[in-house]
Amino acid sequence: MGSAAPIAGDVVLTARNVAKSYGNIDALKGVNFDIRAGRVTTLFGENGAGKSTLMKILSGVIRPTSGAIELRGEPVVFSSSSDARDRGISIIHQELSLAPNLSVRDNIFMGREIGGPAGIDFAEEARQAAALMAELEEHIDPMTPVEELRLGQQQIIEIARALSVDSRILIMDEPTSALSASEVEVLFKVIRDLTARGVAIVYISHHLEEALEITDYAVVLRDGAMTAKADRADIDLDWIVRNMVGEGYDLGAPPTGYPFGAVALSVRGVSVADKAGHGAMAVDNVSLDVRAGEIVCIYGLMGAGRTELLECVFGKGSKVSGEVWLEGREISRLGIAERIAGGLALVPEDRQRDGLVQTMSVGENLSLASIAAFVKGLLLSRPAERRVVDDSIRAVTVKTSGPAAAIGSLSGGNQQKVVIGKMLGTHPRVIMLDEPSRGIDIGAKAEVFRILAERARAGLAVVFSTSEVSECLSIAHRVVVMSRGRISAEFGHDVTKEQIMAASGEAVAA
Amino acid sequence: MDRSRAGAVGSGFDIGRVLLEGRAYFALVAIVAVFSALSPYYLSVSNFLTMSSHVALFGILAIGMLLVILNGGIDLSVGSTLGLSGVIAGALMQGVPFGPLGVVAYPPVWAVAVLCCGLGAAIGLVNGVLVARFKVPAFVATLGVMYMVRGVALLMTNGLTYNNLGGQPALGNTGFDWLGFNRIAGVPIGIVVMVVIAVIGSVVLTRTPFGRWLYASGGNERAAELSGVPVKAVQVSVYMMSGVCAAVAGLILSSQLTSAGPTAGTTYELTAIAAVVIGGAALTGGRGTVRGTLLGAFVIGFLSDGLVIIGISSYWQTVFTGAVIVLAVLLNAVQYRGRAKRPATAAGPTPSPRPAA
Amino acid sequence: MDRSRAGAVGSGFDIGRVLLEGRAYFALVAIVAVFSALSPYYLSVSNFLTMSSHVALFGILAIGMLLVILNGGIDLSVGSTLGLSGVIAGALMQGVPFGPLGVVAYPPVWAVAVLCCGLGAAIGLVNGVLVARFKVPAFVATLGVMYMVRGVALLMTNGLTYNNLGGQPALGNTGFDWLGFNRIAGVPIGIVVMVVIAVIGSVVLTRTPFGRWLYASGGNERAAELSGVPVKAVQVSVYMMSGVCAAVAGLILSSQLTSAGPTAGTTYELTAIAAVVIGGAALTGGRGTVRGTLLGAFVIGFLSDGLVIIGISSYWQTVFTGAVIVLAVLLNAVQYRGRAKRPATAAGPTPSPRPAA
Amino acid sequence: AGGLMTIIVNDPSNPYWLTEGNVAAAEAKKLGYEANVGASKGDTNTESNLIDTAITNKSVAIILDPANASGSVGAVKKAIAAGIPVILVNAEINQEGLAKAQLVSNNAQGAALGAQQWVKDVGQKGDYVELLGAPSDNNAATRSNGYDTVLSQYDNLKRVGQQVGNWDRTQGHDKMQNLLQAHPGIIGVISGNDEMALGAIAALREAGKLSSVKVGGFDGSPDAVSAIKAGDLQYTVLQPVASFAAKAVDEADSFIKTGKTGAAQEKQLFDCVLITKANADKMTAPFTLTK
Ligand SMILES: Nc1ncnc2c1ncn2[C@@H]1O[C@H](COP(=O)(O)OP(=O)(O)OP(=O)(O)O)[C@@H](O)[C@H]1O
Ligand SMILES: Nc1ncnc2c1ncn2[C@@H]1O[C@H](COP(=O)(O)OP(=O)(O)OP(=O)(O)O)[C@@H](O)[C@H]1O
Ligand SMILES: O[C@@H]1[C@H](O)[C@H](O)CO[C@H]1O
Ligand SMILES: [Mg+2]
Ligand SMILES: [Mg+2]
Repeated sequence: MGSAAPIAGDVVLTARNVAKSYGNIDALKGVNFDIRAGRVTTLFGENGAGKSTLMKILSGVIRPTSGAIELRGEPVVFSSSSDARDRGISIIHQELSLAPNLSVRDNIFMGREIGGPAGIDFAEEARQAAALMAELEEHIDPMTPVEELRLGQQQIIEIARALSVDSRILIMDEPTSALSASEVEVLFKVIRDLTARGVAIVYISHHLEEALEITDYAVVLRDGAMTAKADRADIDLDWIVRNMVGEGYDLGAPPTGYPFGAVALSVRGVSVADKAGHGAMAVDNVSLDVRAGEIVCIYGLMGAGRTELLECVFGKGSKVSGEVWLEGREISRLGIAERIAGGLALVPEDRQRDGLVQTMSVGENLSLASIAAFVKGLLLSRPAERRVVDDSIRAVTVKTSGPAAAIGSLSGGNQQKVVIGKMLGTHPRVIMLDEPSRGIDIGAKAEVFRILAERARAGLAVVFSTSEVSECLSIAHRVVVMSRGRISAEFGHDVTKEQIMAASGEAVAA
Repeated sequence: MDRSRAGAVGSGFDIGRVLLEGRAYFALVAIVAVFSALSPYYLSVSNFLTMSSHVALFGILAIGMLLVILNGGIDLSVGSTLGLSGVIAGALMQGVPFGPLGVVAYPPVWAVAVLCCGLGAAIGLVNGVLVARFKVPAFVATLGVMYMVRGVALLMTNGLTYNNLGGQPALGNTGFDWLGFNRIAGVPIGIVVMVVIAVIGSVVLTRTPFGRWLYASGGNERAAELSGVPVKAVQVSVYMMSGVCAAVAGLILSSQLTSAGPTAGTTYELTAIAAVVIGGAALTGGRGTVRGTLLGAFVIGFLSDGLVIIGISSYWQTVFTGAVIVLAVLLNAVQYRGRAKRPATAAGPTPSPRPAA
Repeated sequence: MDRSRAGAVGSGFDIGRVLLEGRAYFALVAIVAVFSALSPYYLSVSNFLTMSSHVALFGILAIGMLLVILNGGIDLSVGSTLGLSGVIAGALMQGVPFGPLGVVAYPPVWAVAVLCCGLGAAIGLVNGVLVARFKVPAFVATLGVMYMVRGVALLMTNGLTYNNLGGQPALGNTGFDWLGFNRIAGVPIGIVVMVVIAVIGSVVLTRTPFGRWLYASGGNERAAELSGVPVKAVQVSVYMMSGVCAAVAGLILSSQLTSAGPTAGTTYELTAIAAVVIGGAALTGGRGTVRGTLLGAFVIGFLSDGLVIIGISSYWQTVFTGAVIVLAVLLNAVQYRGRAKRPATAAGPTPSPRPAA
Repeated sequence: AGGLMTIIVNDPSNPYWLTEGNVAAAEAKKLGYEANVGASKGDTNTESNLIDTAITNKSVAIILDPANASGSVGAVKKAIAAGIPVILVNAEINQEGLAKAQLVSNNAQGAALGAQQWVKDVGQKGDYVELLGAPSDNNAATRSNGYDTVLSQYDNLKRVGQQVGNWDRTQGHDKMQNLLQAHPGIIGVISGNDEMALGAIAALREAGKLSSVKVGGFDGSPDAVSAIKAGDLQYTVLQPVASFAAKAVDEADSFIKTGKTGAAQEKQLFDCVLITKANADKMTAPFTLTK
């Protein structure tokens, strides 16, 4: 780390004509990219545009196929991510990279232990970890095993780890995908502190409005090439979207012009115990009715209990009390398979962990939940399966080379569509989607909402959860706000952002 | 090998894949070529039948093992189950004292076979319940059961071996040696049984919902469960099937030997696992085929018989067995890496590892 | 057991956790109590020392195995390595023919010990490279190496046993039996060596960067790698350490027997794995302690020796060993589940009126 | 040459079986045959596979040390059915009329011999323990019965413990340590073979009891002979395996050439010889005593 701190606005790290290919796929096609001291440079782009690839190159995780990197004007070659870290560059990865079995302290300092007279100086590490938690306004004991933390808290630990390095260049690849608005605010405060001290920040997020709030320079990537860059002062949301996808976007509006049907899903007084204990209820006496054709959005902060509620309704996890009715039939005692057969579907929150079978092809993933539809006698009928799969691919517009393609070959958004397609393939009467837009780009998001609106019009009852207020204001007929396991308010589609946020218990952002 | 599995939906023709598959057969072809050159007796129909009937035993065990491994588990108890199955068959053939009257019942051979398979299923049930219900890691659960079952076999026989499994016409229980000695169209029954089990296994894996469930729950249990797959039932079933396969192998072995000893099958589980892995299955679950597994069993069997035929010392046999296991899997690894790079052609972000669960 | 790992600084006192830990010792206490009641000879210092010196062998293997298991691997080759180590020691003690002059060198005992440990490390290196570099699944890589090493030991000795390991004063190579025969303050050297290895292992695991790297790479390899942990080096090292532990165990065993046979240590790997798992480690990596592992080794050792002392048949010994493996791990599982469930019962539904936001 | 003779021993890592295989192979070569030595490692399935291979290889005769008295019958039948004469060595099978000959040590005689010497060395009064061989091997029971027949005549000799050591040195060692804990006052150990006896000796030495507890072995293995010379082992009972392994090959040769083994009976017992300090020097090769 240079002792002579560069002046704010100076370029400290540059990518010159950097290209990266995987086989015959060009993830990056000769990108020039500058990072400036004391400034936040934001990188926008669709899923698969190459954002993470570029960041991994700049932080030494992978080597570019061609092109050069300059650190304060000097050409450099990073041998590893720890090499880059030693030169003052640290990164928060898009995917969580924590060891669940280790404590917060051990995670923050793994790979760069603070030495003491007898091995590691644990006390000093714990002290620093506690200080970081305080800075991030998160009340987490440094000795807590990471596996006992919520996703959002784990993301905070990632951030803390990057901060602990005290680097001059800090790359944040979607640091807020699991954070609540108030936590994002804390993070932004920290970022402003850092930039004031001359630290250069790269920030990536699919939450465009949120990113605009912090950005100084905006750079847009598209298909591995840079399509635009500009000063914050010269741009707006529309500019970003236009450059990202080449057109305007619209998350849609609630479908209208048809009557809702009977109550399709009825949740009555459901309570679920909190996994982490401490005597709390993750879901506390929640009741909710959804009618056929209706779209209900559940908004809430991290840990509000949305995931627990939806999973419990679907029959996963243990309920403490309450009843679930599906089209007038009590299903509280049924297993997941029986609930699916009865017409209930869930698109889980974490598609990698709960949604996809990575060892199976796109087609096999799509047909997994609806096998019964193509069993002839005792055997699977290939033509029948093929039909089911082709229909699904068309219905949810999955971009793939074919049903035999490996699921890992799809972009995040298309993977999400596969999970949705899989559950729609069971011909549900009620579909619940847990944060269906997490980590997918704006185009894919609009696509997902369009599909849902279309299905609702055909009589499907839709429940989806989200952490983004703007999504509540899209296709939902009704917005339900959850806070600390309870429903704290319900609104029609004419609700405002401020009302929703107030009900969720979060301070309205400035 | 991994993707060829299901004759997957729309799996079109892929010349690269065919070549790679061919490569997996390379080891077997090489073995046959080398030994045919070294011994005039190796390359003959009768020797191939003999060797195949040796393979059959491990092949049957390995198919059961494959199911367990596809599920992400492992079954160390199959060798012991094989032994106990033989012992039980032996005991039943000697007659079962019945009630206080001193009546001895001699169950017919088909009943003996059914009872032994039932026993195998019961042992599998214990494994399955320990793993699925009580969350005991498969390695440990089946290790414990391995010892217990072996101990029971030893206790039952007091360490001795049952000898007269032929039965007596007067008692209506003849025919036990049929499994081991008869041939259908010149093919030993052991091979026929293996082929039947392989065909059934293959159909179950590729053409039934159960097969799809198995691959799915082995690939990602949570996702499978949320897709309505009865993951626990699947898990328990695979251990039961593995147990049945082991019991069948035990019947065949004791019928071939016309005797049943309590230590039969010791360490066979390792050979079965090796066959499955040489056949390209992943120990992490979700990947593997019956065809590959049989291939693995043949590689091991044809190698070890070949070494005996050319008269190599048993010590060298041990060394070669180890080397072939490592080499064959190394070959697979190279294969995977070659393939792992290819999907780039199809694009898409590599799936991120599971977040802290 | 899961969180107790690091003897972690500032982990605070938690009465619940202490009770649960105590429960893991329950099996051992129960074993000691039962056998003390059944035999007047069981509960005595001298018997405890004898049993502990039997345990030492497995304990040393198990500590090495623990390191590998923490990394998410497994090492099936330790039994063979133990055997080869003894054989090499035997060969060296008999003198090494040197050059064409017919000179025979008699390395001193310390050199023999160092060479054997080097050998263990080299075998571990092969395992480690296969696993880390060539991505061969640990189970298969070490299975292959297990056969190869055993084969080499058999070939080296041509099946015979080296007998005179005592050395001769004239040759300056006496003292080999010291390991097996001497006592320090009445404690057999084997136990002392185990304790030393355990203390070193424990310090390495809980107090050094290497230990943290090991837990980290066992918990999430990719995360560790991204954090700058040299995951490949860690992986290779653990196999090497396991190899060295096996070599040390081989030295102790052959010194105790004053002879070294090529089949020594057969199936010891299973006992070592069982000890590690009974000790609460997870086969998926990242969880486990030296203390737990030793506990596991003592449970197995005190049980099997107890069964011998009360004169139970070796068949029952087999049954009990299996049962204890399953039961002990079941106890662990219950423990985990207990922990997972506790909150729910403690919490109870606290219905509260729905407040309007 | 005269064709291939297949020799199947149990497990050559035991010097006894190693010698058996080596001697037989050497004798076969001397008579102009090729020889393959296989090892069943005590597994009847491996043994059966080896027999299959011998059939494939068109062996002219099979010299077999059966893995299991009952379990090897099927394998022998198979070879006979293929027209290959089988000569059994060392252990018997529980059916006569199959093998052309069964050449085994006179285990009962040897056990009696050993037990009598044991009483001389140990005395007629006190507690002792016994180490048993693998129960799948008839020899284990035969020897144990032989010991018992002699030792039970002495009212003041009491067998206080009995453990299976599976013919194995390490197991002999560990079981001996346990037995010592349970029975610290014993004065003697009688073992089913030399390997277990040598394990017991190591355990006794470590416990410092080698001078007060006497050990007797069985087999006449080279290691045992050196132990006798060193005074650690009192005696061993030599099984003339080197001679009957050669004799088995000779009989096979005779059968091939003449259709007769040349021996009067199928079962041929070879008397064992007691080896003590007095005649230990006369062991000239493994399991070979010169007169
Ligand atoms: N993996 C976990 N370990 C411990 N506790 C958990 C875990 N997941 C959820 N919880 C607890 O359950 C409660 C509800 O979490 P849930 O995941 O349902 O909330 P959510 O509204 O879906 O939030 P998000 O998905 O943004 O984290 C949380 O307060 C948390 O304490
Ligand atoms: N290891 C890899 N192997 C093959 N292709 C890869 C690999 N990593 C990335 N790619 C490809 O490179 C392209 C760019 O991916 P990258 O992860 O950089 O996108 P991104 O802009 O970060 O997208 P997202 O918003 O979804 O995170 C994609 O087409 C992706 O499929
Ligand atoms: O007779 C032999 C020897 O005693 C050997 O030591 C073990 O096996 C027996 O069959
Ligand atoms: Mg990305
Ligand atoms: Mg959630």
